[in-house]
Amino acid sequence: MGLQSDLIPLLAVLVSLFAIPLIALSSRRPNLRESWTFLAALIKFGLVLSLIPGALRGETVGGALFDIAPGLPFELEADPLGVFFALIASGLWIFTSAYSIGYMRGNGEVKQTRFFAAFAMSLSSTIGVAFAGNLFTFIVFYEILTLSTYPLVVHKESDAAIQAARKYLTYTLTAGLLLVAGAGLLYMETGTLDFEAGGLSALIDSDIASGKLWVIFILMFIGVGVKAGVMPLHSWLPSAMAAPTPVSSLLHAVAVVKSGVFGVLRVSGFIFGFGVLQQMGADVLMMILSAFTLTVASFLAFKQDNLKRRLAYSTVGHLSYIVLGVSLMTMSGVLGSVLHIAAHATMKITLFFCAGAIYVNLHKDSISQLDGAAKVMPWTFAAFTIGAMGLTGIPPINGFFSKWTLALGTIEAGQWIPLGLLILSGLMNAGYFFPIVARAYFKPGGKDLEGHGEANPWMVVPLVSTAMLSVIFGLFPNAFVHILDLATVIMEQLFNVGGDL
Amino acid sequence: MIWEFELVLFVFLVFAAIVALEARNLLVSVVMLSVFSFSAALLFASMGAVDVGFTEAVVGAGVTGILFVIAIHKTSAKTND
Amino acid sequence: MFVVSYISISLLIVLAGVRFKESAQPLATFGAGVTAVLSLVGWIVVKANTEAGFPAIRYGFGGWAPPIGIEFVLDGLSAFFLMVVNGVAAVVLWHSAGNLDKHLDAHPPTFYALASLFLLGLNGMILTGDLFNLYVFLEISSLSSYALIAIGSRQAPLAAFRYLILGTVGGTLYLIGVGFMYAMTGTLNMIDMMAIIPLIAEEPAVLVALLLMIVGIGVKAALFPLYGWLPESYTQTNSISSALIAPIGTKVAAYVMIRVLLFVFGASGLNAVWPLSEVIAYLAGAGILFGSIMAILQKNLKRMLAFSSVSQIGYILMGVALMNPLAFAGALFHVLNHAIMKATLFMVSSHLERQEESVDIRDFNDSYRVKYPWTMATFTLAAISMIGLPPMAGFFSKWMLALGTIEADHWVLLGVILTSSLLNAVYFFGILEKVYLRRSGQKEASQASMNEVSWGMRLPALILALALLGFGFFNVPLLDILQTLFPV
Amino acid sequence: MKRSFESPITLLGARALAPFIMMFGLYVIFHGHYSPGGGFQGGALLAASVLLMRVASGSKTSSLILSNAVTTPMGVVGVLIYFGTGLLAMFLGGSNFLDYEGLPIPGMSPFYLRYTGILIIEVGVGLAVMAALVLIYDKMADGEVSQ
Amino acid sequence: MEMFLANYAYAFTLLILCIGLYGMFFKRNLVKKVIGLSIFQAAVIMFFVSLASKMGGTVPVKWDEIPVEMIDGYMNPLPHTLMLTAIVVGVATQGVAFGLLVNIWNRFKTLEEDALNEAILEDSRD
Repeated sequence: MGLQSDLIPLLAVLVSLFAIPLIALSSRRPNLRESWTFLAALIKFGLVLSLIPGALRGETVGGALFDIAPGLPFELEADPLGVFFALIASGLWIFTSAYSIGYMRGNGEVKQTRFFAAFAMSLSSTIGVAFAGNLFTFIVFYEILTLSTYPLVVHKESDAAIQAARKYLTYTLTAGLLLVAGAGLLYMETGTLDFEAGGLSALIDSDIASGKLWVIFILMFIGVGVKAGVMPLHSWLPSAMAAPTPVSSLLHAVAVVKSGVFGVLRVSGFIFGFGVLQQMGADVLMMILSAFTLTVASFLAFKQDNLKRRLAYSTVGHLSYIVLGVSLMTMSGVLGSVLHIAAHATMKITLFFCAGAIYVNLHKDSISQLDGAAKVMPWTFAAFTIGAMGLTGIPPINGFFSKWTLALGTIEAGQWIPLGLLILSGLMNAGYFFPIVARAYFKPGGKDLEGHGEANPWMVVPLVSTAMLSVIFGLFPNAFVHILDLATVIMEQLFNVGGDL
Repeated sequence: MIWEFELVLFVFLVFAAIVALEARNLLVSVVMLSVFSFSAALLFASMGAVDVGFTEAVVGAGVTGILFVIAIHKTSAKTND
Repeated sequence: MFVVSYISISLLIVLAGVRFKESAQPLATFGAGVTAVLSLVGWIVVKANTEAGFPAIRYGFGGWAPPIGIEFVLDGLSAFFLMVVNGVAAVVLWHSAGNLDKHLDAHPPTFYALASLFLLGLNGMILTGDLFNLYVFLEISSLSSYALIAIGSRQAPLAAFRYLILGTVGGTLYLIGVGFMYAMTGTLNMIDMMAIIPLIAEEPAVLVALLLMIVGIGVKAALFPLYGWLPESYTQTNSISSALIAPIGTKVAAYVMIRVLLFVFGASGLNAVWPLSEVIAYLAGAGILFGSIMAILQKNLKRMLAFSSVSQIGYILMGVALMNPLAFAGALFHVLNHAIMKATLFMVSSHLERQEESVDIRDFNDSYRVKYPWTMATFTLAAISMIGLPPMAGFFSKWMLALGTIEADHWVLLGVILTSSLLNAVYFFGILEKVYLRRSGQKEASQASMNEVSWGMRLPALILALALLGFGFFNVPLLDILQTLFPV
Repeated sequence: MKRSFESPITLLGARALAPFIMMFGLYVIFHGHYSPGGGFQGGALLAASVLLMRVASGSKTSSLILSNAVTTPMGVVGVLIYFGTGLLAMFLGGSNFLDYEGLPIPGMSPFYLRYTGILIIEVGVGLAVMAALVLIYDKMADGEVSQ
Repeated sequence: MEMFLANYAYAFTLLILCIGLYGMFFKRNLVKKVIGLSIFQAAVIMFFVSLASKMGGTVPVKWDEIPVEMIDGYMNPLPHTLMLTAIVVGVATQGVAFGLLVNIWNRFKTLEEDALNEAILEDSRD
């Protein structure tokens, strides 16, 4: 590959960074400002798209740019996993941009310039996280992501928002520091922090005491696990729902939390390697934590009346599906995880979009107030139903597909308890989503619904499109962007096998 | 180097230092400090450091003393400790 | 050879510049700027020399051979410190031009004479190759800093007086230590002494001398239990002095610590009898935590920054005491970072003090965002670097320090570094929240209008803050060199 | 000085003593390079004699000896003599800073050059020290210590 | 006796040093603190001078009866010259201290530590 394509990962990171000054400068003219956002999103998506053919061939594009710390290069590499993640993040940014225009204006929010600028910044760092070629670069972008999401979480500037943002910052900064400490320990032991499919050969070959290995693993797992919402560390996520809905939808369903689970994948698959983890017995720890999380989170989701909080707990649960899949360390399990990253992203973003549309249009955020709302907002609730069905795991939506693969993984690994919990949690998903749908469709609406129609097209079109995407990817997993093929390539790299699944 | 002489000077130095610190009237303190400096100068000279003694006599006993007096006149000469 | 003479000339420019009563500020700034450029030249020459395998540049005054005469030594370490000190000082003095009218009741020539004398002392401390001469320069810089600190609020002279008492004790203890070393080795020259120390390292007198010197310099460097003078001094003095003294004053004391402990005594000499380096490392660790916690409790921005200095000095001394190249490079890099960060933050506090008459954190509110957009942007950059988040420079020095603690197997200290980063985040984000977020009971930002200080003040602060970003991205060449400076 | 310690006896004593102290100071300065003493001690002695007059007779009379306004320039001149000699030796003589042998005085052997060089330096130091000490006194006495 | 003769100077120096330190840290009057400082510095000078002094040595001034080559006949002049500098530094320190004292007096009208602390407390109460 030539020089130009080597620069694509860097450009993909920089695009939205360049958009920030433009956004800031055009703060007086909202239309111009939003078109910058749009333009950046489209260019970014195009750049990521251009990487797909290479990634499908299993190639890695990009490389070290310069040393950012002694012995540690600043490395942006688009390997298949990175492209996969970047694809989801940048693709959904386009929809979110459109949606946030509708949401922010419809809601009459203040400080919109700051909002869009911080949004572009966090997308930049998400792509950076995706393309980071070594753990150090990963950490750098991971921390920038933390910082740039802070203004978004705190956007409303209410006391609740400030509290939530503080909580968010405390959790994620601590996690970042532990990650740094873990990286430091690892670096001193092995002298490298590069990501290597199947685990660092320097680590596998070395004879580190298992106690030290455990320390490193725990530090790193907490570091990435906080953003992935693993159970004892999850509580920032429901609080962060104080943020405006576009933020919740893209960042807390896609970018931030997914960079957490992405980090789990990177740490376990590309740093330690599954072999080492199984030898250590760390997979059991991960499995117990994630299985616990997905069960308890589903229970907690039942109790929430606030729609966004219920979605948040559902997110916590679904993130644990992914971690669980990784912890199985079998091919189907990990494949299921990777696919669920994509599936959950499209479905959960739909649900959040719907929640936002309902909030802007009807000023309702509690589930108990939604009686009969489907009659005034048919499109929104149709999309919501699709998303809910997908998360429950009903075919032909893509959620079914990934869950099925996950279940196969548990069988393959011979882990029956996780399988049981998986099924149980699927049922519980149904249990907490369908009452909402049923309420909206079948209960008679109150008087306050009169005079309200469907939401602004700026919001409806994105949410319907993402719902459509879920269905399309469920039916044709290789449509447009070859999600399944990409995931297969990733598996080949991780498990070092050739050929089909 | 007459060590008996030095010993006497040392005792005198300690005495002067204590009085300088304990006197209630700061002017007494300053005078005792000058005495202290002058004894120290003698001691230096007797130890063979003629020029140090010389300087100490001029500076420590002379100029510093004057500066102390001025400072005290600018402020207050009484103290409780 | 000629480099050192250049530097001594530049010192003369500083000294001579201030004597002309008119236009003291431009002259002083010019002097500091020339010195900064010269130290950059010196750094480059030393680097070239080291690569070519030449030893450090030594310059004997009066043509006397080093053991008798006084000599100046320019090696990598001193070149680095010269660069940091003079560079930051030049920017601070440039910045002070816009602030003169408000904050100096004394007439400017006196002030700039003192400031230049202060810089002269610091430069001398860095360059000298002689322990006694170091004491003289130490006192020159200390005396001028007492006077600089005394210009300020009502309590400033008292703070300065207390600093004077403590500082003089520190300096004198150092001098006694030097006396012991002289009695033991018969030389005052650092390079000569370095050769003799391994032979006598276990003598009790050497231990006493070492302890005295550590305590003496520790006072100046605000090593943990000896930091007492620092917070009051930085809080009460005027904002120009605090911006000048806080970033570089303690750094040079840290330099002396490095020079004496690592270069003169060396690791073996230092730990010959007691594991003193461990003691210093843990004291520094205690200082880091103590400083951070005290900083959280403060209501006054300047006092908060002062306590934060106590904690940041802890990082530097800890890196020195860990005795490995990684931590050493981290400490030196932190010297650079902290000098820039503290200068920036104190400049910001001077902007606020100038416009608002108060630096009480409780008074900060949403309107500051509108009134001082540039100042606050600068503050944010410096604060993020202070917390140690990538890609700001502060992260990389902490990274190196963390690697150093791992290398030395000091897990507790690793924990200290991590904890204090969080504590830093607590107090800096507390301010950022106040400034950028509207809370109930706060003034409406919409009622405020832009009330920014002049560009002459905004620009230097902004340049320093951006320098932090630059050093963050391109730290590797510097860190590589700094690692090689560690004495084997 | 607002409050002088005026009394005829002190004034007489001071006036009798001051010239001798001053003379001795000069002697110390000029013999500093081969006997105990030198610029600093000599300067301090000169200052002491001036201060004696100041204390004894008040600033009006004593400023006849050394006026208040002269002290600062005098100190500057002293410092400049010191550095000037050093720099002259460095630039014109081509040797190190303060290397007296490099002083550009024609027709002098290096041995005498060193003598002369030290002497010049001592005079500079003496001037500076005297000026500085008197300056401190004046500032304090005027209550102008505003640093 | 030998022991005493060899070391009594150091013992006295240490004693004076401690007196000076006591004055600086335990006296509540600021002028007393400066006096303590002065004593403290004098003690350090004394320490250096006694370091250099030698039994049987003479003043380090060239004297024709003892040729320069007989180094034992002279005392070491280097500490002496250093102490001259130290005295200068001491005077300068005291000069600055006086300046500060007068300034403090002008602002607070007291030089007693306790009264000053009270005044500061009052300031911060406003």
